[in-house]
Amino acid sequence: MTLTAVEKQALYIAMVRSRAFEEAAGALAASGDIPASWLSGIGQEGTLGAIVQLRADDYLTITHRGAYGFIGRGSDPRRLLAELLGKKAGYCKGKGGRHIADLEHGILGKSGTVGGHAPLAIGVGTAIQNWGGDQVVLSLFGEGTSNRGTTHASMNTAAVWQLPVVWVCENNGYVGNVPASVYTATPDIADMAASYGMPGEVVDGNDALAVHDAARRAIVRARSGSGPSLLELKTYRIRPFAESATDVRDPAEAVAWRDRDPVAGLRDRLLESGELTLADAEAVTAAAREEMAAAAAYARESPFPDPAAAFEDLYA
Amino acid sequence: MTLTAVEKQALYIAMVRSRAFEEAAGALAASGDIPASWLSGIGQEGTLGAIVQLRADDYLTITHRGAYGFIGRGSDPRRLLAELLGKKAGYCKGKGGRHIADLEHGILGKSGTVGGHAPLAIGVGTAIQNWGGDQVVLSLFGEGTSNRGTTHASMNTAAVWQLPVVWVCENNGYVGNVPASVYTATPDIADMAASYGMPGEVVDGNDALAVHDAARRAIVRARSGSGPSLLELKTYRIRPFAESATDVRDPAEAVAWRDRDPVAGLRDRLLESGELTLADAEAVTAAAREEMAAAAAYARESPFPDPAAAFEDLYA
Amino acid sequence: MMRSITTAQAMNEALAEEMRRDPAVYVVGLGLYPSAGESATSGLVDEFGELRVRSAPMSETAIAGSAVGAALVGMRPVAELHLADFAFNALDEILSKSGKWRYTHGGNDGMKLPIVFLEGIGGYVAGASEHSQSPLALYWHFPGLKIAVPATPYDAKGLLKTAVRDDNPVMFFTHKLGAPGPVPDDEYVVPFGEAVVRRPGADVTVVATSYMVVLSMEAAANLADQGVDVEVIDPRTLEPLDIETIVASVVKTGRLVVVDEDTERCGVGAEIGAQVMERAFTALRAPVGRVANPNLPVPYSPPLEQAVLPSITSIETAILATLTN
Amino acid sequence: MMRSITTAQAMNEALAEEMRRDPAVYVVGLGLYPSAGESATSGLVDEFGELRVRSAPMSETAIAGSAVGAALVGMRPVAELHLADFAFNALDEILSKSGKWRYTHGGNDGMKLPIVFLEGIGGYVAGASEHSQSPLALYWHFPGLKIAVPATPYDAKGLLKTAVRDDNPVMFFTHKLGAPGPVPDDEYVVPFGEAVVRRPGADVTVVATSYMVVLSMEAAANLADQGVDVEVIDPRTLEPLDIETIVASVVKTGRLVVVDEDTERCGVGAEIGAQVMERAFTALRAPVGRVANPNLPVPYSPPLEQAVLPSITSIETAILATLTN
Ligand SMILES: Cc1ncc(C[n+]2csc(CCOP(=O)(O)OP(=O)(O)O)c2C)c(N)n1
Ligand SMILES: Cc1ncc(C[n+]2csc(CCOP(=O)(O)OP(=O)(O)O)c2C)c(N)n1
Ligand SMILES: [Mg+2]
Ligand SMILES: [Mg+2]
Repeated sequence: MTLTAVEKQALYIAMVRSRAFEEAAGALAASGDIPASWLSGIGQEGTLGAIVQLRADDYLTITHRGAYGFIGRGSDPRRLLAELLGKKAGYCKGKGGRHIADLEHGILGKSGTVGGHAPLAIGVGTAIQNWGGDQVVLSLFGEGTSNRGTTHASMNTAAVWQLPVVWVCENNGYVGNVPASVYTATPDIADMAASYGMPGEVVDGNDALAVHDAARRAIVRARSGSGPSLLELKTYRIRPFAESATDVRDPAEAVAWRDRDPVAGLRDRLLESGELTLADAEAVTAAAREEMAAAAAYARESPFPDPAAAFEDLYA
Repeated sequence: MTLTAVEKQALYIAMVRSRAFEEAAGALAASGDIPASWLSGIGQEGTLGAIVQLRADDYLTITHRGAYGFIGRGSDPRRLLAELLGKKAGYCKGKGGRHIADLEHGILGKSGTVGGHAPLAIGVGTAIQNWGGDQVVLSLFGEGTSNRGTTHASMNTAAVWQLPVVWVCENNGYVGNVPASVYTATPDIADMAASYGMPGEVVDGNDALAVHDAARRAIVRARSGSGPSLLELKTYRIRPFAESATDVRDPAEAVAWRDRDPVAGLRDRLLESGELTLADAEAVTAAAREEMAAAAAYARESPFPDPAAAFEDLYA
Repeated sequence: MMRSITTAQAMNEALAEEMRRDPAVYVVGLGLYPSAGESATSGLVDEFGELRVRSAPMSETAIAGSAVGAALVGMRPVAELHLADFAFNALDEILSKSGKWRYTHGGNDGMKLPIVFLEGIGGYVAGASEHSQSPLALYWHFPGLKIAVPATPYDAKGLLKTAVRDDNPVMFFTHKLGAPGPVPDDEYVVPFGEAVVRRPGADVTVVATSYMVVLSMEAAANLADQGVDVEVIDPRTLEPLDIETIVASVVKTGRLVVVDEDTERCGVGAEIGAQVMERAFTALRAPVGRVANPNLPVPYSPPLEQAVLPSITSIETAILATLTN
Repeated sequence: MMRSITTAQAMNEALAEEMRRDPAVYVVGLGLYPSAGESATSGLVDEFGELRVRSAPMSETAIAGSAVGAALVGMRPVAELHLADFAFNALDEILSKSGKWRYTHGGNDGMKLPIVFLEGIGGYVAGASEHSQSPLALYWHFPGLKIAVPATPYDAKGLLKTAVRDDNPVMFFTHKLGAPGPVPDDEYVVPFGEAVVRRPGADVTVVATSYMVVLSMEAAANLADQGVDVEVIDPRTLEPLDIETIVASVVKTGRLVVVDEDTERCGVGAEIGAQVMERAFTALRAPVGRVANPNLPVPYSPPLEQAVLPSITSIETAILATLTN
């Protein structure tokens, strides 16, 4: 199934908005407005190829990195940035910071432990199955996170119960400054799928259309009740592990991967095929930057919560 | 490499002694001498094909089931049974019960949580590697236990570090009364090996010679520094999950598996090949029964620990 | 009508009733079918099917974590973790993904986590160090969890129904021991945060939960023969804790002993003692007594286990000590 | 000679010295090389190589559990778990496979578990609920672990060397905050179980560990201006606890406040309060004050975090409250 021009444009817009959001967040981290740090997803926006095709009633579990999950699902950048700045108007009233939930858009919160989301994903799959619904849950994780026991136990359970989960490993080759060869024994995380008798596929994660295509198959499979799949997106994190961290990776790597920038890559292909004009491309970027600048201003001007709010929200 | 007649006889003797131990322990459980219960390994003695070829300085991590690990390594049945009866003369002075350690024979203790041993095994492998030794650690686990995150994280780590660990999954098809299809998505646990780029092999677990052969290859590999392997022994537990538990499995299954009894199976083959005489076989069985009866008597007559001993042994 | 049934039967009834009442309620745990022998989940699969009585792979992490995910999207899971000892494998899921999750996310969009975690506790059965623990303080220490510790089949049923209906994660602990007891035929619930005075008395207040109530009642009966009048209070839930009832009793008796099967350090006795000191300092005529495991793993051998876990004798001794102080 | 160095540098020195002294000592943890920035393990790989400075796959379970296995066969592992929040994934390994293992096995054949678990603790850095915890009571509650909680680079170095040489599992907690401090060039160790009186005083005893010592010293200085003479005691290790020094102080002052960054319920304050009550009931002239996290996850936003975690002001208020009581 090929995408229509409109669908491709929508995907491109999501990627550009995500990139612009990341840049705004990075700037707010650099200026000290974000009291903690920011873990940039720049370079990994190809994952949006999978995310944008979720239905409004589908679910997504995110990782610690980037904001494309939120942007792709339709979350409000103003409330996202307000949360990162610890403001009352944030999605979690300032209590969560990077730990953001947007239940309205099917994003159930962020675990502080990486790999904490996988067991939650099978719970969402359980609910869908019990209701007899045809939603899916897309569950992201890093290749380092594949090491954790939660990943294994959750994939196994999803396979045994034939849950509508699409597992998406974003393999950016590093845990912090440590290269993958130091913590995974095989080059492909997709190999894990064999343990659970489910399809496993390696995809060029920087080719958003390739990601879209592979994810479509996995989503169709999950939606039709045929069970989980595992996609591994090979990609690269352009920024340091966190904005506050020092990068000791070989800079030549980043240079090479910049040439394969997923956002620019899709733009060039759409320009070439005529599905996007240069003027449109520029307008999209300008609009996204403006939107995110406004969101940043909103977040900065927004008030901090009252200290008394610290004593609310523990119990429902 | 084929086994000499003497080696085969030694293996057979270990299996017979193990079976006799199990029968003695089962009787002590039935009579109430064991204050808790006993998890019988009857039917799974084929695993001794792997265990008996360990060197005196190798290590073994056991499971919650059976005693063949101890018997195969040379532990004293009297102290084993004394421990199961909570007596002072036991390997753990009565503090452990089924949780037995015999450091002298390279058995480091028993975890109350299944799957608790796998991380310990990679620690032992770490030590061997750091010392530059050529020992191996053989690590047993059930197929149900393969579900746990510890199993995955430990196998992955062993593979990344190329540790001298031989993983041996005893697949007896059940977790309690629940058949494997309810908790594992593929029929073969050996498939997990692919995730870690290590060899994985399915073996007839009731054929002790086949187990010996497969384990030999894995042990040689580990000893030579080439890293871990995974063996899956297909077998069956003849007794209920625990002596205190009710068995709701189809009795026809046990009947079929009894025909494939690993102890009788090896005996018949050795009789056929002339490597064992009927008289020898009978003598071996009689001696084992006598040994275990004496051990049971020793354990029963042995004193309980003084209550004051409860306050010792917390810290070294 | 009253019948005498076991705690497991009482819980089984509670689960069946709640599952009939609300289709969002389901049970997930290890080896839930086919089962032999009586447990809180026995037979439920026959009425409710395999989707609502989910036999899970052998991973406490998956069982507890999946409950969180399902709760977040509107289900009401009951996660059967078997023994508290095994649940150590799921503490990130229970402590951080359940207890702290709502607060962390500021209650986003009315977030709720209606989960019941079932855990068996207790020793006295030669279970040794990893099948005998009662780690109540572990859970009470962390924020966001409610904690039910029934001592009778009646309370087990009534509190479990309340737990299932609560919109927050509830740790539900049941002891391996305990006698059958009267349970009405008619439906009822037991609210959280309401202690029961199991035995009124004037001389010393004893606070105990779960199986410790049984031992404390026996100790109190023995001491009554010696003319010591013990009041035994069973809080039934630790979180919320009915501290008012406890404080009122201590104001009356001036003396308090907390009996707890868990290890003593940073335990239930320390906390209840601290709260009582904060609220009724001048009423206390003796230091708060603590009867608990003296910070040891539970040993296997029966004479050792008896030496480590609270006993009728050690409770009596502690009560008498507060009187001579 | 003294230099002023950070806690991370002090720990780095301790590890290097101990690794030189004893080839059985090795470090294992997540992402130990290549690293950027200063940590307790920085640069060790250059001197000791990749076998003794093991970069592990991303599993706290594997890191902690492998340390147990290696310790059982004669190694002396230092397991770097990064943050206490992440170590929830390894609690079965730490609580049951380390703390209880020796006792469970009756000390079989002289079994020893010389392991150091390094965990970062503490808030005040907008880390939110899962990067800010200080779960000291969690570990103190369970048997068999020793617990070091240094407040200064000096103690961090000296206690870490003692920890590495101890034949038992030691939980070693260091706070995210803390200033550089003087550390001698010459080798030294700090023994376990010896409290330090950070500031002598006659009116109230304050017990604090780790970063809470810093805040308590400031509170004490402020109150000194108001004529309140506060004694600040830093136990340095919770297990073993130097209760004698604390009790002697309370016998002198009659008043005790325990300052603890961890959640209050079943916390360090409850335990120290209970022990003091048991040993010096008549000396106590006011209820033991507890300054701690009021049983909430640590919120992200700085004003909220300030409201939840102990502050100089909240410590002063608690001290004054014990005086008016
Ligand atoms: C259980 C746990 N251990 C460690 C950490 C610290 N940590 C945060 S992100 C991260 C790296 C994860 O690597 P990967 O899954 O490859 O994701 P990436 O950062 O590369 O996107 C680590 C180790 C954590 N948050 N949780
Ligand atoms: C973490 C944990 N969960 C549950 C249990 C209870 N339990 C003891 S043995 C066992 C079955 C394990 O199945 P398997 O690994 O197949 O071994 P088998 O009993 O079949 O030999 C279970 C679930 C446990 N001991 N530890
Ligand atoms: Mg990565
Ligand atoms: Mg099995």
